[in-house]
Amino acid sequence: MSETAIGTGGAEKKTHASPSYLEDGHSIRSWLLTGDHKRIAVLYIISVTFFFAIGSMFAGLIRLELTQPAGTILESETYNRVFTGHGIIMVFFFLVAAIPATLGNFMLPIMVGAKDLAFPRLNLLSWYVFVAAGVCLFVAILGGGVDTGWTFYTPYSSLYSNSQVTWAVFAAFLAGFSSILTALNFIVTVHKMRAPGMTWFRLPLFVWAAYATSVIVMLGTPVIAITLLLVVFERAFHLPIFSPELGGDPVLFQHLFWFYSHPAVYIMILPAFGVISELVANFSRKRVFGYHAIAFSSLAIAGLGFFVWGHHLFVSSQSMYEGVVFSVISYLVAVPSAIKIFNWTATIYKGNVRLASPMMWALGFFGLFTVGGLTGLFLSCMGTDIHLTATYFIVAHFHYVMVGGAVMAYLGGLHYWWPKITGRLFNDNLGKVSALVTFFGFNLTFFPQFILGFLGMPRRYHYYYFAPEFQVYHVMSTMGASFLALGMGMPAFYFTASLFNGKKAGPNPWGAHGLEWQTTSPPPTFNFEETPIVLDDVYDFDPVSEHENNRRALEDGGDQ
Amino acid sequence: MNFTNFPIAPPSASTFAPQIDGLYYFLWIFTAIFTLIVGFFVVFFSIHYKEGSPADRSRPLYEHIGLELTWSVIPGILGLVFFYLGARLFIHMRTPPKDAKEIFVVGKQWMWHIQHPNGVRENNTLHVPIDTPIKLTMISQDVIHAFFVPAFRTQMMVVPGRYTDLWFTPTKIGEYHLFCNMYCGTQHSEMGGTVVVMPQADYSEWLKNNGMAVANLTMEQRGAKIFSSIGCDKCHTAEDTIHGPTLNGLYGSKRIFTDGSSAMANDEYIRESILKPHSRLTKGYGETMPEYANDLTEEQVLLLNTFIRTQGAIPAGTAGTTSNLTGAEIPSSGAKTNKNTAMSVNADQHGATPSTATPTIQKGKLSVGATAANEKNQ
Amino acid sequence: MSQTPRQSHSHITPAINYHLTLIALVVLMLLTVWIARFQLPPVLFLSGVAVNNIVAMTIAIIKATCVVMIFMGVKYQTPLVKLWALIGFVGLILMLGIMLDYFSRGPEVKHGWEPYNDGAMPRARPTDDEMKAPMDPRTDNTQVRQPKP
Amino acid sequence: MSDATLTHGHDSHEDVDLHHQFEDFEQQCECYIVGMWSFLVTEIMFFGALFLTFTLSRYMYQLDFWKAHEHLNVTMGAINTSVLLFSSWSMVMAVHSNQLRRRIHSIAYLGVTIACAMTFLVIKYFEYSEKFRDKLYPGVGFTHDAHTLHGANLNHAQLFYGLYFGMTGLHAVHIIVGILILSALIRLFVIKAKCVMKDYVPTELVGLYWHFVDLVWIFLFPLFYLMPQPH
Ligand code: HEA
Ligand code: HEA
Ligand code: CUA
Ligand SMILES: [Cu+2]
Repeated sequence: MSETAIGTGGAEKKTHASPSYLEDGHSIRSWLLTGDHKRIAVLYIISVTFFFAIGSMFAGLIRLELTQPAGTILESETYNRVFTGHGIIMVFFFLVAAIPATLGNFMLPIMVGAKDLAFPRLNLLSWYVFVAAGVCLFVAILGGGVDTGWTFYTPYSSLYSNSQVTWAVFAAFLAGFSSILTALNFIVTVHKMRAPGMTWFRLPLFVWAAYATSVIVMLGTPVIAITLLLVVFERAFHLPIFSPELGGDPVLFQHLFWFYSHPAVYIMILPAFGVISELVANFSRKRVFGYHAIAFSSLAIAGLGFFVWGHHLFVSSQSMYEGVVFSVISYLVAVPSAIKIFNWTATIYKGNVRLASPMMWALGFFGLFTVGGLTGLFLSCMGTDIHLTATYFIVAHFHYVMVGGAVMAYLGGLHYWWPKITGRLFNDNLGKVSALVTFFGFNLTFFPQFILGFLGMPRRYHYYYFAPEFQVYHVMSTMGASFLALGMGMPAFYFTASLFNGKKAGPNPWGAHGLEWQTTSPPPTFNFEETPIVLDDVYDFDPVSEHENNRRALEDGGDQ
Repeated sequence: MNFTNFPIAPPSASTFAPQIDGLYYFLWIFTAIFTLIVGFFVVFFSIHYKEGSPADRSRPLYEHIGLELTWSVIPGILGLVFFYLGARLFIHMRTPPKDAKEIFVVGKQWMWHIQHPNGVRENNTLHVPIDTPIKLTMISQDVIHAFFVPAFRTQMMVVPGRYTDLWFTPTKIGEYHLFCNMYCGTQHSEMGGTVVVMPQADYSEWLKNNGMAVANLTMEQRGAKIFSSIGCDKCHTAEDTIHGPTLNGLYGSKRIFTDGSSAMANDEYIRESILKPHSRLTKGYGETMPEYANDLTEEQVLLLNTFIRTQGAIPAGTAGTTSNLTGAEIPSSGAKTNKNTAMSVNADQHGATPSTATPTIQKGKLSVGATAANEKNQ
Repeated sequence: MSQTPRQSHSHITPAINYHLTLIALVVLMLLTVWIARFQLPPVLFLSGVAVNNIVAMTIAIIKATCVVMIFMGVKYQTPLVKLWALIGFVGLILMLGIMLDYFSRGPEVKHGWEPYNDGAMPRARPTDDEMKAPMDPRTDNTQVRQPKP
Repeated sequence: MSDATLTHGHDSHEDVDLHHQFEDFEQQCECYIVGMWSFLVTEIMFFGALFLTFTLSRYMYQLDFWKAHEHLNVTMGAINTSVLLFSSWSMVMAVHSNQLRRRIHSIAYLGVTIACAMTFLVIKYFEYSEKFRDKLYPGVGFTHDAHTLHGANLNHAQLFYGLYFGMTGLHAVHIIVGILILSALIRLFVIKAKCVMKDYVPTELVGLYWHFVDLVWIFLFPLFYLMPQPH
């Protein structure tokens, strides 16, 4: 179709001069020692999926256990290890890496028109550090697990817990380190490796989002790294930093932890925003409404995100005045998110919407993230937070934003770019079904948890036999989780199937815009046959004439 | 199990409750509005402007400062409104009135110690008078806990090395959940109990009697109370656990000790095991149990002994299935037990007349678990 | 190949600048050691200790600026590098914002940090013996919570 | 001084190592510089959290920290500061010589830098061993001797020394890493590797790192060694 119009140095029409990145060497060595960002991305996809599967198994155990007020199969001690494992894996090993290190790694250099990231060896190192982190994690889990909760609050983690805190902390430390390396690479690449003509405002919004994320990672992650090291020191040498018994201050840990971890939630959601921008524009076949606003709102979120960590500490005995300040800034940081949501909605207006499977995931994202974000407002509202904090309301809030927001977007992005990554088409109808089942299952799982939370069900509770009135919602939630497992498990099957008998995807199966669709699927090792020269604006669709064409085609079809 | 009852709010039993509920529902209204707006437009546009649909696409919109300002300013202002309402309420909730009655709370893994100014102490239960501002001054002995009473809509972390406080004014008589709401280790979920709101007169009488309502209890029942109040039941449950052996069927049975010797469990042995548990350790256990030699009066030991004896009276077979030591109590009112699905624990039967509590009621409470378990077995 | 001619950072600072910077740094170092030997008087609302600290930190910041600007060459670098150099320190200052909590908490935080064995605790905390002591048998300590089934 | 001509690679691009991902040499240099600065940003935040902890603790326990700090040796600290400042200067001179393509000078200046780093470590060793002799390392073995502690509260003194060892130790680790990198760089000069003969960016990167290490010490020194006496 006509949308291959973005001017490039002319890579598109030529026949395969160089082999695709998948063909370029088949030995294990050629994968494990590769410097190619695309191969590293594939390695990341495999590892991240693996961690997601394990984290989900833990989630399954949690849900199973909570169907009965007095538990079903686990001891309290085990339960605590299970939810901690779930939290740590899902946050540090799945979601922080999920979008940037997989889709970002693959797409970002192509989107800016570069041959590779600026530091390919650093990129590979980042994957190895990630694997090393995984190994530490497994030592921790096989050695009996950790029971501190993913927040590692002191003094419990530093002096009281008899579990593998040290290993788990090292795991988180290394995982953070690996994300720093990726971030560093992204920043340099975005600044310095853009193709000729690729100005800042021609960058796809995904790149903006990945860039903003990288800034957060660079400023935040070192802080958590050193904080976790201090916990280890306190455990090992009884260095009195966070535990009052020795003269330290436990709230200081919480400050340092959330100084990273609040920005970290934006590390998880910003790339998702980026993916959604791509999906909405390309499947509405229309330029994004208010490109600049969306681009800058990413930066605004990254910046403001560093000023709100204290909203996790409203009842932790931090100073009341500080609480007030954090509360008001939390509301300010909601504004850029609001801009994004509404701008995307306006993008669909007068587009030519294609309801293919990636778009279905994106639509799911809208509903779920909006609810998740708005319930975040209950929590940054100090009056209601005093009742809701640390209840299932919070569990529901963050699953809505993390699973309903980030994971949905990740899956949407994976569907969107799957043909590019593998060169194969998957079954689009199954993709739509999977998105619908997930959406339904998700709401059934987590909406009841809002009510549970307001009823007062505390999080991290193994038993609630003293409050049997909670059970009905727990049962609903577990039922929902089975649908959720179905919905999220399905892609594993049709994606795998597509590898074997999927139809070959052309360079641009979705008719989308962007440099990544200008090259072959899968792309050659250096991404383009020749460095592209970008002459056109980003998302350069023409909805009006496209609509004309569609209408005419329809009429012609009707005439016959 | 009750799957027909879908409670959506906890009982509202403090002056904060209506305010928080108001704010909460207010926020839900806006959540619903915005979700519906976004949901509606997204779905409507996707269908209306589906590729090939006849809808009009002329003059598409790419940039509109006015619109963008609208939807940043409106959420911004709304946010500030939410902030103001929340912060005002929060400051109110965090500023105890001068005349509040002070009660002291110490949290430790996994128990709440509560002390009233006149010295009356209780564990895992807090008795408070109605319509009186109460201020809890709290500290933790080990890790961070949080004192959370959903019915009062308030909570505060209990931090080691530093006092925190929490205040509320109860407005409704009854018994309410007390939860530890900050993860604190293995038995975090079981670190809780009950807050009992009583009429003021009853409360002062309760205080005067040293928190006593025990006049009519039998010795076993009083023993049972001590048994649970000092936490014996945490480790000595219906079956052997890693923490301690069961005491069901103990009395009169033969005990084997770590050094291989053995003895008959008689009164003397039980007394010794309470006061100096480490002198003869049951096979398979370490020195986990604290020594009570300096802590219990002889009277208390005697009461405990009479209670533990009754456990021995249960044939070992049923002991396992009745699943709790208090199974010794006569199951009194199965009907009442089922009411526990209501929001507050036994709110209907107990709180109204705590100081004159009759033995039946006490029995009813003590036997709750047993009756439930019995019903399950039948 | 490159369509926009990129600015080459080919600036070479004369070596004398480096020598002077070194001298300045050493002098500042001696200055700060020397000043630290005096107890400075209070100024305005600042206590003498605070003045000492401020002076020491100001000197340190001047030294740091010298190193960053001249030794690290930020002065002659592209705006981008300047920005990055700045962001690091901005982030640092941001994190120091954590301290505001402690400043605004009032004096109680001080004894909040006292360890137990200091004996500085007011009376409301029961002694360890009291903590261990069980309830008075006459006390009605009903565990109203249902036992675990 | 001639400010003009010679720098990296303008004479002939083909001479230098251009990695495949870059379009041209200019781009490669800039990428490395920006990358290094980004790395330094993470380092700043890394040390920053420790500085924060220290500042906060010092604010809380002014008197005890002051008493504990009495045991530190200001003279040694000051000498060490000068040594590091001097090493920073020789480092920058090494970069300068490299820019001017004076290989031998570069090697000599780098050698001086390493020598300074070693000196720093030796002095640190003496300081540390003195502390260890007095049992001032945190942990169960921490001294109870009121005299050694200058009467400071035991826990707070322990916190002070914990942070002292933690922060100066982390700094020393950076110095050791620096020595390794500097040695590797010298080797490149000795074998006349293309990347340092034609180009000064590698040297400049090492320089940035080294100045950063110096920068940390510039703050550590007054914070730990030069506390005013609270009154
Ligand atoms: C992807 C992750 C993610 C994201 C994006 C968010 C987004 C937000 N979160 Fe959430 N949060 C978590 C993950 C996330 N959170 C996690 C994991 C926890 C728990 C950690 C733990 O303790 O274990 C948590 C906990 C948490 C708390 C702490 C509660 C407590 O412990 O007591 C708070 C309190 O303020 C909060 C607030 C917010 C706010 C205001 C936003 C905002 O950014 C949301 C902004 C979005 C919108 C507002 C929706 C779109 C806007 C509109 C449709 C327009 C209408 C808007 C207005 C009227 C303002 N979150
Ligand atoms: C990205 C983050 C993430 C994700 C995706 C999830 C996913 C889920 N979580 Fe998780 N959760 C957290 C982050 C996340 N969670 C965090 C941070 C905590 C806090 C921990 C703490 O308190 O410390 C938490 C805590 C938490 C709790 C509270 C525990 C407690 O406080 O006691 C519960 C309870 O219901 C829960 C449930 C679930 C469920 C049902 C899912 C479901 O969405 C999972 C559904 C998915 C599946 C079931 C997967 C099915 C797919 C496959 C199996 C196929 C994959 C396999 C191949 C490709 C081969 N989670
Ligand atoms: Cu105590 Cu949770
Ligand atoms: Cu947050």
